[in-house]
Amino acid sequence: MVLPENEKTRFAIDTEIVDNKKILPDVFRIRVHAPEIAMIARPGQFIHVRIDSALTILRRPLGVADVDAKEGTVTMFYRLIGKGTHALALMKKGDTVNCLGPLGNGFTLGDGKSLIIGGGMGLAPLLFLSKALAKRGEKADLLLGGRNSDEIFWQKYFEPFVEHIHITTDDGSMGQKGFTTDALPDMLNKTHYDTIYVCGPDIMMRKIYEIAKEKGVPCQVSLERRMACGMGACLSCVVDTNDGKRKKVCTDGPVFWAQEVL
Amino acid sequence: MVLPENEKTRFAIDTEIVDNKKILPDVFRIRVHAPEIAMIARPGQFIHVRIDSALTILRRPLGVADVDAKEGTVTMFYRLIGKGTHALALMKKGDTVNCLGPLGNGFTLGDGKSLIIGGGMGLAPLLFLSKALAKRGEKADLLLGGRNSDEIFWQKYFEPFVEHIHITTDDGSMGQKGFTTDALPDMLNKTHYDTIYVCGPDIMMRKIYEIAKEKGVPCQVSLERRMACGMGACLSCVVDTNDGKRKKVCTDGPVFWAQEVL
Amino acid sequence: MAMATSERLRTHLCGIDMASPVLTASGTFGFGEEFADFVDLSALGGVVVKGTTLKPRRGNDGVRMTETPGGMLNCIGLENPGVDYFLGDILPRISKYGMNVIVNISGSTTEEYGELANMLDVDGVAAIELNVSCPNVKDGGIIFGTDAKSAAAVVRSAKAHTTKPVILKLSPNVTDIVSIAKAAEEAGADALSLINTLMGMAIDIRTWRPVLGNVTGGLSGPCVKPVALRMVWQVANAVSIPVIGMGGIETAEDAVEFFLAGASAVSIGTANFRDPSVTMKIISGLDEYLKARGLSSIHDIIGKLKVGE
Amino acid sequence: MAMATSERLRTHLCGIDMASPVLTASGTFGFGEEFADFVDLSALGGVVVKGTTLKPRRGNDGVRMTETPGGMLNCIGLENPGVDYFLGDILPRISKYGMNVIVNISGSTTEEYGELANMLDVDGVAAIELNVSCPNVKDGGIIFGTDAKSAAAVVRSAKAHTTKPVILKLSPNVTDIVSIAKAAEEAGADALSLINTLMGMAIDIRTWRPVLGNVTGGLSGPCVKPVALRMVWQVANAVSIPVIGMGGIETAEDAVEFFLAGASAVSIGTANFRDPSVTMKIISGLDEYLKARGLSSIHDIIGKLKVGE
Ligand SMILES: Cc1cc2nc3c(=O)[nH]c(=O)nc-3n(C[C@H](O)[C@H](O)[C@H](O)COP(=O)(O)OP(=O)(O)OC[C@H]3O[C@@H](n4cnc5c(N)ncnc54)[C@H](O)[C@@H]3O)c2cc1C
Ligand SMILES: Cc1cc2nc3c(=O)[nH]c(=O)nc-3n(C[C@H](O)[C@H](O)[C@H](O)COP(=O)(O)OP(=O)(O)OC[C@H]3O[C@@H](n4cnc5c(N)ncnc54)[C@H](O)[C@@H]3O)c2cc1C
Ligand SMILES: Cc1cc2nc3c(=O)[nH]c(=O)nc-3n(C[C@H](O)[C@H](O)[C@H](O)COP(=O)(O)O)c2cc1C
Ligand SMILES: Cc1cc2nc3c(=O)[nH]c(=O)nc-3n(C[C@H](O)[C@H](O)[C@H](O)COP(=O)(O)O)c2cc1C
Ligand code: FES
Ligand code: FES
Repeated sequence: MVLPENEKTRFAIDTEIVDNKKILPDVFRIRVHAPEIAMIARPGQFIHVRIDSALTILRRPLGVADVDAKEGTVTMFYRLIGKGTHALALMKKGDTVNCLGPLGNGFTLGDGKSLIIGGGMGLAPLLFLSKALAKRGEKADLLLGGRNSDEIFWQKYFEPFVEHIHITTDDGSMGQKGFTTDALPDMLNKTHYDTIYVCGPDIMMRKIYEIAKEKGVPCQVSLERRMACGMGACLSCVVDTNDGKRKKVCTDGPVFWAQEVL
Repeated sequence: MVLPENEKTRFAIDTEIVDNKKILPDVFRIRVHAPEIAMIARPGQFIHVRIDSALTILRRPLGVADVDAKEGTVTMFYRLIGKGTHALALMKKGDTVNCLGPLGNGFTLGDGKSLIIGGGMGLAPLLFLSKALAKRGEKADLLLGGRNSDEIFWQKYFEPFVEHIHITTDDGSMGQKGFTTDALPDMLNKTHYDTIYVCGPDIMMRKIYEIAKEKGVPCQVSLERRMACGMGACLSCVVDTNDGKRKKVCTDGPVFWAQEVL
Repeated sequence: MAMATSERLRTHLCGIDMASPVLTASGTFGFGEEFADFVDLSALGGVVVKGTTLKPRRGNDGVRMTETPGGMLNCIGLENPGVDYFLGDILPRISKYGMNVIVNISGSTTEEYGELANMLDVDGVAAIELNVSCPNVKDGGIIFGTDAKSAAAVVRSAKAHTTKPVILKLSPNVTDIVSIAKAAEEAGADALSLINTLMGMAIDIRTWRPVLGNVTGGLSGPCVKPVALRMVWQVANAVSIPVIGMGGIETAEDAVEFFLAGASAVSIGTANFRDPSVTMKIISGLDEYLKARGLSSIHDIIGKLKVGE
Repeated sequence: MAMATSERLRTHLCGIDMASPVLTASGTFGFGEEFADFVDLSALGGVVVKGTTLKPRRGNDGVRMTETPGGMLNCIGLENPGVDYFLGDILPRISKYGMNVIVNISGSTTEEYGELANMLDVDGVAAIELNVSCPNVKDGGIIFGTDAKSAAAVVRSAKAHTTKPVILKLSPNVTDIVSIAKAAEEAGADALSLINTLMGMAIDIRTWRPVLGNVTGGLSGPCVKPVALRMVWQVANAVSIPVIGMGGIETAEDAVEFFLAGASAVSIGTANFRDPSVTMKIISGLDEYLKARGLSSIHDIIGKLKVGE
């Protein structure tokens, strides 16, 4: 049996880089021309990027931060970590990267009022989510955290799509001093949220979930694991589920209901 | 004991590419800024080039085709063969390659009238040689061979430095039809040469040597072997000598008196 | 993507009719269905599914994969849903793809290999591959794979309990792979596959801890190709049963090296992660290689390495 | 280039005073002098010179080297001018560099190792390394390196004939490297070095011939690092004599992994071809690594890998 083209849900395509911009000293935003992917990608999904100019064997997973279905572009943000991301940062408009995607399940978009919580590069997939929620009719609130004001550049991207933006920094250089988890209880007391969406460091997601659980607000989290195939075939990326089993972050996730995996 | 800087005979330096030009569909000329090397390189020596953008472990040896001691540049010609040379061809003015050199012994410049014989990329080191011979006072003659006229682009580079240029092509599309070895006997009958310098395919060098030996003309040949270190340390590159021993092409050569190795 | 099958590539391997001599390696290609967007599964010689055990297994904890120069280390540790689930749920589901399903099995005892072989003696299973070389679990067979006698015992146990062809997968972590290969042939193995992963390790110099949850892991990818090719050549020269060669194959050219060394088929593992349709490119590249040389069959190159003179 | 020596890196290895725990691997660094333009030879822990035999050897014919993904294959085959020439001509010449000269030796019999060890028991030789693992010559010792008993016999033979420290160099092409290491320790080896090259192969698909003149060759370079590191860790945990770790080390970070795994010193081979002054960079990188962590000695990281909890 051979899958007809129109039943395909994933593509591996050579894409042209539309732009690849330094946002912070160690954070870049890249846009690639990938119409097949832009057409069908959903918030929470990711792209497995092959960076041939790096001496890498494996692809690198990056969350979809935005798509423009008309232009056929997909936007991603990445932080410089190791050789893959450093090599990607050297690539220029017009260069080619092979993109495999869209991969993963994506967020389950609920009705009612949503709170989006992100830390670090976790904000990238949440940007696409905020846009989708806004399109559905009700803008979400955003709680975003970082170490200091230098790290906080996300507001301008989120502004069109969210209602309130609440910022925390570890050192108080911007917004409320402290962690997102310090700000959360108060926000939950003030506003009724139907769903919380979180992406960030494991420890942050765990604490957010604890607070949300207490208040009875359902919570979706987006996990990160090292991934080889990205398509559910190699079992590199599993997470323990609370029923004692294991799931694949690449295909069963990266988005899970918090109670399942935290 | 530590070698003082001024006693060094070899350097490993990051060099900037001055230009990197396509000469033929599969032949490039590259110039790099390497003043330390340009200052001391002699004809017949080579550079061991590290091409970091290729996924290569080892350097690639390329003959010195010219130097400009004032500008501090070194010129090399290369044919596209495998991943190293293909990656080098993609590099642009301003990019960096690490050059290790000058390596090897170089030609022994004799007095009197010289004949230079080259095939294919063997012409590259001979270009530098022709210039040196001209500087010493007596221009050499050049016999150059190729498969067809498309392959013959060397004349304009040699013209300033040699007296007569004799061309052979396998298909007769330029110069005399046949091999350099077909043209040689006649040339040796007509002109007295004190030394013959050859660089080209092994089989050509062998035949040239046979003819030269008959006429009693001493002959230097420049050999090619796969090289790892290029500095006499790994023994990857040995050649059988006629006294039953082995020599290293990278340090004892690449230039040998033909009777020693053919 | 429907591949035009080429008569040049059609082959038989211990009785299995194969559209091409290109298989996918256990543990790297799931159950095949994961790659249906990118691969015409019926154009493959077969899909060797993930290592299957009697009971479901959770595999190893912690980080399971890390990249290395020219390769990767994994310590998945045989996570799988168990043979019952495979037979009840997965096999019926994947049968629609028209591919040869070869089941890679691991046991903790010789008897378990027999039991598994027996349970898998069903329609829809083309052959059974005995994994006696998983370096990532203590009871996953590595003991059987590094000793000729135990390897032979496992083969006999499997052969006694199934009518399917039995393939023994050899470990490269041995002094003398040829003696194990010969013992397996004598014990009745229908084919041999090699290599499994080389045992390796990586350390995080910030935390002073092993990168992998299981401390050590199995090395695969292009970096192991020279070792794999050498072993395939040694083994193919020593046995008369067919050899399935694998280890670092990324291109049709790589595959040709394995055929020349004596492999009757090749298996593709890690390369699927880089390019999910790499097997299709290898198949068409092989066909072109043969065509360009006027050869009518892949058999014209198998074992044709010229040594000497 | 004169390197500032650092007290953090000064060490002793089986009685040899070393300016740093960074050596160069046999066969990749000639006799040291070839690198004098690029390396302060006295800043190294030692230079392990090319495999030396009783009689001069011509080595293998044909192509001796080829690149592979992340590494290279070589089949030099122990070409060397013989021990007499080494003692008479080379050793006096290189003594001016003030480096520890460790002589790597190969014999075809147990007795030959003893004879060589005896001849090399002279001033200017810091230690003797027994190469029982050269995969590239039939009589070059690989038989001794793949069997615990023979390895022990070679060690005993060498120890009986020299007062110099004796290092046994282990082959990675074995099922159980730990048993060989232990046998060597018991036989009196002063240190162990590992790994030698992995046996591999490459085929030219245009000519259908092996790329290398000797058909197979030894694999080295970054691609082998995970295997080398795993073996160093296994061996260092099993013996109490010092271990010299090598295999694919290119950077100070790579070297730190080997120290954490239990190596008392490291040796640099293939990386010298890419960057002739790589050893100097590794030495200063190691010093910086220690300094950044407030550590006063390389010994503070040796064997400090944390496993478990
Ligand atoms: C589903 C998913 C979505 C992601 N989205 C983003 C994003 O939008 N923006 C962003 O900056 N980062 C994102 N990451 C993390 C990103 O994949 C890693 O930072 C990146 O792979 C590091 O590669 P490197 O070559 O620079 O680093 P190296 O250290 O050289 O990587 C070595 C290996 O470790 C793996 N690795 C290292 N760090 C991580 C990590 N945190 N997660 C998974 N694998 C890792 C790499 O894949 C590679 O195999 C995401 C990860 C996952 C799993
Ligand atoms: C002393 C010397 C001088 C040379 N000068 C020139 C020159 O001026 N211009 C030029 O075009 N070429 C020259 N060559 C040949 C050139 O080095 C090779 O063409 C080049 O290394 C091929 O590299 P690659 O990565 O493109 O090919 P690959 O096929 O990818 O190379 C793979 C391996 O084979 C080796 N190799 C392949 N072909 C050769 C060869 N002919 N000689 C030596 N090693 C080889 C490479 O070094 C490498 O290790 C010279 C060779 C030597 C030894
Ligand atoms: C992630 C991963 C999981 C693997 N799981 C198995 C397995 O379950 N059973 C098995 O026999 N081999 C397993 N292998 C080994 C491969 O089947 C193959 O033998 C090896 O990876 C070498 O081939 P390659 O270099 O093409 O990947 C696994 C390899 C990888 C990379
Ligand atoms: C060209 C070459 C020649 C070698 N010759 C010898 C030798 O004579 N004796 C020996 O014990 N090891 C020899 N080796 C093995 C190295 O000493 C070292 O063990 C191996 O290359 C692994 O280290 P590396 O990856 O850093 O190169 C040689 C390696 C290479 C690459
Ligand atoms: S990355 Fe392969 S299963 Fe998830
Ligand atoms: S290339 Fe190493 S000795 Fe010549």
